[in-house]
Amino acid sequence: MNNELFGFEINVWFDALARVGIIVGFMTVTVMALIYIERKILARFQMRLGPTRTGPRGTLQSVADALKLVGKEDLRPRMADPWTFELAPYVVFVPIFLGFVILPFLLDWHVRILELGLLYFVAVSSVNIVGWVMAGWGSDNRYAMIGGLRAAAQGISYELPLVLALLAAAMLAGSLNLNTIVVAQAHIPYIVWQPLAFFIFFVAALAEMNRPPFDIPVGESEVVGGPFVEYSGIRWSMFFLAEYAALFILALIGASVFLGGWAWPLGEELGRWWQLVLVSAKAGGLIFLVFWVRASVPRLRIDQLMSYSWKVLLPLTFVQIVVNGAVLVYDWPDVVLLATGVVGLGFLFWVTDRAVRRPRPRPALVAQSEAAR
Amino acid sequence: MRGIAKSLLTTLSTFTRRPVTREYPDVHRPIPQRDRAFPLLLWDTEIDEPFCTGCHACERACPVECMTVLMKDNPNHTSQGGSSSRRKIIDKFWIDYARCMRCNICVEVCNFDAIAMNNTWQGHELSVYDRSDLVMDLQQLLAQHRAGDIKEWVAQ
Amino acid sequence: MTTDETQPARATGRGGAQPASPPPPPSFDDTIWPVVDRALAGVTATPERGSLDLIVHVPRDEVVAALRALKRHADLGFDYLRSLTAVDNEDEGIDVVYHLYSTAKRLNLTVKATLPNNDLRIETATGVWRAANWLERETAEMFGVTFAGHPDPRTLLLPEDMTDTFPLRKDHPLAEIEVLQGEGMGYTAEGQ
Amino acid sequence: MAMPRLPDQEFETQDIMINMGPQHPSTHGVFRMVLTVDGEVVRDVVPYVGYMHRGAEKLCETMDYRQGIGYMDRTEYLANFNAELSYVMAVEQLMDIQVPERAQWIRMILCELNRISSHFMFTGAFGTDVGVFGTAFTYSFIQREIVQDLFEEITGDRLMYAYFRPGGLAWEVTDNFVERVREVLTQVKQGLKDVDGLMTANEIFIARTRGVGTISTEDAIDYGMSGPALRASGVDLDIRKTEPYLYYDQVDFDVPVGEHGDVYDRFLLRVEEIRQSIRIVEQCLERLRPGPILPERMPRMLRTPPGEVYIRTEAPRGEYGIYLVSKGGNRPYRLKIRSAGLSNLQALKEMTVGQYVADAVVILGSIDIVLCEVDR
Amino acid sequence: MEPQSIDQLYSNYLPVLIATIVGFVLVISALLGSRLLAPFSREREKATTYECGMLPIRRASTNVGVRFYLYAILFIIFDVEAVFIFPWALSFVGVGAQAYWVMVAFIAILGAGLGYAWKKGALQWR
Repeated sequence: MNNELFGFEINVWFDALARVGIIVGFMTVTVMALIYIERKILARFQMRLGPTRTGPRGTLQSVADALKLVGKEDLRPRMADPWTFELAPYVVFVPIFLGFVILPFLLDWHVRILELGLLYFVAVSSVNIVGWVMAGWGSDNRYAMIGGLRAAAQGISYELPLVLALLAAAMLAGSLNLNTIVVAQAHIPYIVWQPLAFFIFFVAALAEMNRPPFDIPVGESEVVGGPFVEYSGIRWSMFFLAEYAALFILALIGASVFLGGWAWPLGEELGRWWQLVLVSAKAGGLIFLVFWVRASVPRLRIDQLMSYSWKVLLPLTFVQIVVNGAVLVYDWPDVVLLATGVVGLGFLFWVTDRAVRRPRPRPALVAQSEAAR
Repeated sequence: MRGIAKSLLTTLSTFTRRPVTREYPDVHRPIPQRDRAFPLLLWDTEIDEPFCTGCHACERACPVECMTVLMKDNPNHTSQGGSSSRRKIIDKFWIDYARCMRCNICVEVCNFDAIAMNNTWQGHELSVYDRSDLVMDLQQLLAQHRAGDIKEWVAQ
Repeated sequence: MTTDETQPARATGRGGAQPASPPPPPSFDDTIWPVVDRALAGVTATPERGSLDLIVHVPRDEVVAALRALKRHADLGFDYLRSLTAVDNEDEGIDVVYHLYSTAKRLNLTVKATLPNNDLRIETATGVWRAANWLERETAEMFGVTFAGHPDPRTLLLPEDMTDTFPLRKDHPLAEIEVLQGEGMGYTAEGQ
Repeated sequence: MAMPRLPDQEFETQDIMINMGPQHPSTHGVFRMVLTVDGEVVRDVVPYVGYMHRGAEKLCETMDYRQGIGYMDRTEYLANFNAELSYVMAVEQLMDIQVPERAQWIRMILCELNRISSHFMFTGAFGTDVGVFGTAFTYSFIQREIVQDLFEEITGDRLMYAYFRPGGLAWEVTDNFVERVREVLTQVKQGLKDVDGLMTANEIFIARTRGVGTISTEDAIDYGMSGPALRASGVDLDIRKTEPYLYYDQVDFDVPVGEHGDVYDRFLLRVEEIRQSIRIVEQCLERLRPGPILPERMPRMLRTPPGEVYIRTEAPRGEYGIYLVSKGGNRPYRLKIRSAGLSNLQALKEMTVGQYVADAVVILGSIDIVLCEVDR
Repeated sequence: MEPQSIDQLYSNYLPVLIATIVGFVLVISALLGSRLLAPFSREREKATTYECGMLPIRRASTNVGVRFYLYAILFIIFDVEAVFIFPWALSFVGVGAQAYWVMVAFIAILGAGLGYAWKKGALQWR
């Protein structure tokens, strides 16, 4: 049994190994690039320059950081639980890394397109919550403990909207195979038919990645880094690596499932390079959005975050799934999807506004030209 | 959501603005002329000796006691055949820049206008590895004005 | 009753807006003293003309009663404790000084109680204003005044074990300044 | 098989003590509070201050009046002009010095600009507290920097100005002072728009701040709070209005007062105060006339007659009071600094207990403490 | 979906196995690299827990009041539900309207459960 890689027939083991090897290199470079890009973009949002010192325009900053982290002392607190503390980086990193296996980079380049790709992704990626809890509990640190518990609560709560929002899109394609989903959007991406699901996916993805405004587990101003407050050096960088790898994976999944991956808008008969451009533009746009949101919004509080997931997002995903089912079963026109999506999104925004602007009026500032004497 | 949208637009508008960062070692901040860095002694170029007579006025007025002043008889005084009208002159002068709080009082109490805080020299780039390196002696305190590196600005 | 009593004194602070008024006559009719006097019935209070505010001297045993009366009095209503501190008058004992303010009537008043050096005890004012809590803790640690009945008599600014010396007393010396120059720098070795 | 018997307490949850500070990113200096936390809810909070205590009062008692000015800067390093003002006003009051009109107007301009820069420091740090990654901070600091640059041009120092003197000012302002101030004001207005747009209407920001850390009017007064923290609770106590000093009675400005006493009100109030300060400065600029900046006859050595005075001014954080006791001579016999931060901080427990851990940080930020001022 | 041969499955999921191994190897090699390059000290002070500069008072791992266990229970319920929905979502079009309404009923029951939990205050984070 043989497989084909770049036109060469090779053994399936070597094929798999080679592809995973390419992914390793790709991931490392991407993560470093993402860190650099994030710093630059955030800096521009804040009218700063960002890294400028290392290499031309600071491009080697990530390399320098990585070298520094490798050279840093790797400390383990005396009171920490050795096994959980030492194993947590693996449990955080490996599941994220596994997510790379199913990514549909291009039409004909991917590690493997699994028939149950989306399910596989969902199953694998949620494991890393365990790693966060392990890191939090194992450190024997109160901040880490609180951060780990928060990570667990947040992770499980946003897992459901994320999964169901992806499922809503997969229903339309009738497949969990990511390539099939991309091909199904050859002309119109699902973001058009499923704006609500896309929004929910985006929000839930932010929460899964512990990105602002959902960076509660790692909230710098409260729990000082959360679960990995006790980690240093290379062990800490594993969390960082996982975080940015997750950012990339989720952006690519979002780009594939809702934005049409390498296909839309020019159809699928494209050269490899055009596909590359399209897929990077879409994933890059999502990543930029993540950075943009990071620069603009404050952090939610844990109870608000949980309420938002359970009381707002989750019921709406159910509604979306039911509507999708009805449309598919009774062959209603697709416009119904768009309409319900827009209505649902409007409802979601309205609920959010209502929840925030509670009945109480906006505090009026009593201006007095002459203070009562 | 409207508020979040407003936030996003605000950040987007600043995204397009020019960064305010100055790349420090390459680009220096323009220092206002009045910037009082650290106290320095002035050099009387006409007679070629310091203005300071070592009268201890600044030493007494210094709130943080960062100065040490010692005076001596001026060998250049007219009575000794020299050209100076100063009977006494500064012998030793130390200022601990690490302790100086830049309050300008020494300048205000000086009767001879011998000390100034308006230099444009190294005043804000004084990083050293040893705190005792920040203790300046007479030669170091005089060197800047002697070399003409100080832009004059006298308060009042 | 308005802020009239502060007017003549404040004018000088306003710098040139009005000529400085001559020192006020030793009568207290134009101040809030009559009202304060009535409020402090039963307390031996001595008024004094302060620079801005009226100062009332109260015996230390009656201080809290007086403060409470001042807070409760309808025409005064000193519900706001601006500041609470002490002054070490060396041989004459330690004054505990309360600066009061009335948010409703916009009045100021200074209340003073003198404690003899051999018995630095005074009743706590935390029952009157909760604001007194930390201020009394600070005064206690800085001057060694004991506020009887204070709910939380720990040190505030000073280390917890620093209870034997009282920094703001006049007999407490300043620390020596560490010298990195002059003789310390080898002046003598250089020779003169 | 019988279940193994567990001790009764085995499943009892315990409150954990979280120690925040002195080295914590959001305690605004070296402040320490120990939170007793049940899950995520704060059950008790014990604040510890004093890490920055340097004995400024004692130091000032050992040095003459002019030397003390520099120490005032260091007690309140975000509102130095306000701190200096209280101090020099106390000395002027005791010595009965009349300050020339021009000096007073300049003092007012500088104090209000200082209020602007201080409130910008608040918006920046507070933005970080609620979790805006750095954006609020840089927005605010850019504005603060602009004001700071102006101060440096005038006084010669970026932070520790030591510019006010009993009787007036140390030296005349720069020639282009008026134009520069106007320029700074235009920039600040733009910056305020940014900060406002970033935070004020943001739903997440509102969700995090509204109804959090509420303190009632009575409690706020009872705790001796002052400044914006007090006014947010609905007390219109602003010393600039109630006991005008400088020429505050000659300019037109509003005192914003909150209604709910929560964190959101405190934030809005400070933003509004920036606007009012801009208004005051604009009026001051119009009334600034050439003239002397020190009285004609100033003694070379400042000596006060015996007496005592309690001067209070409205600093950005609240009432900055100087209680100055003189027994004659050239140095204060007793100098007490009434710090707004210390009194405001007392109410922390009242505001925090029953809130979430994340709120504790926001509440602390909303008080806007300066630890150097609290500890002196 | 046509049934896959075992060989195909094997070929498809082999990279998953390899990626797992490679992932672990990556972390291990990074840790080894740091072991070689980074300094190590035996200083005990360094190994104290970070408590903002104060010495930790007690062990942190006490019985913390975890307030979200109700969420965790709900999560398990709903996650199982999601697992049920997955195969349904892919095949109900072929089965027809009946399958659709069955699943609507299923979701409705769960929705009612969520509503009940909401009303009972299980969604309150205290």
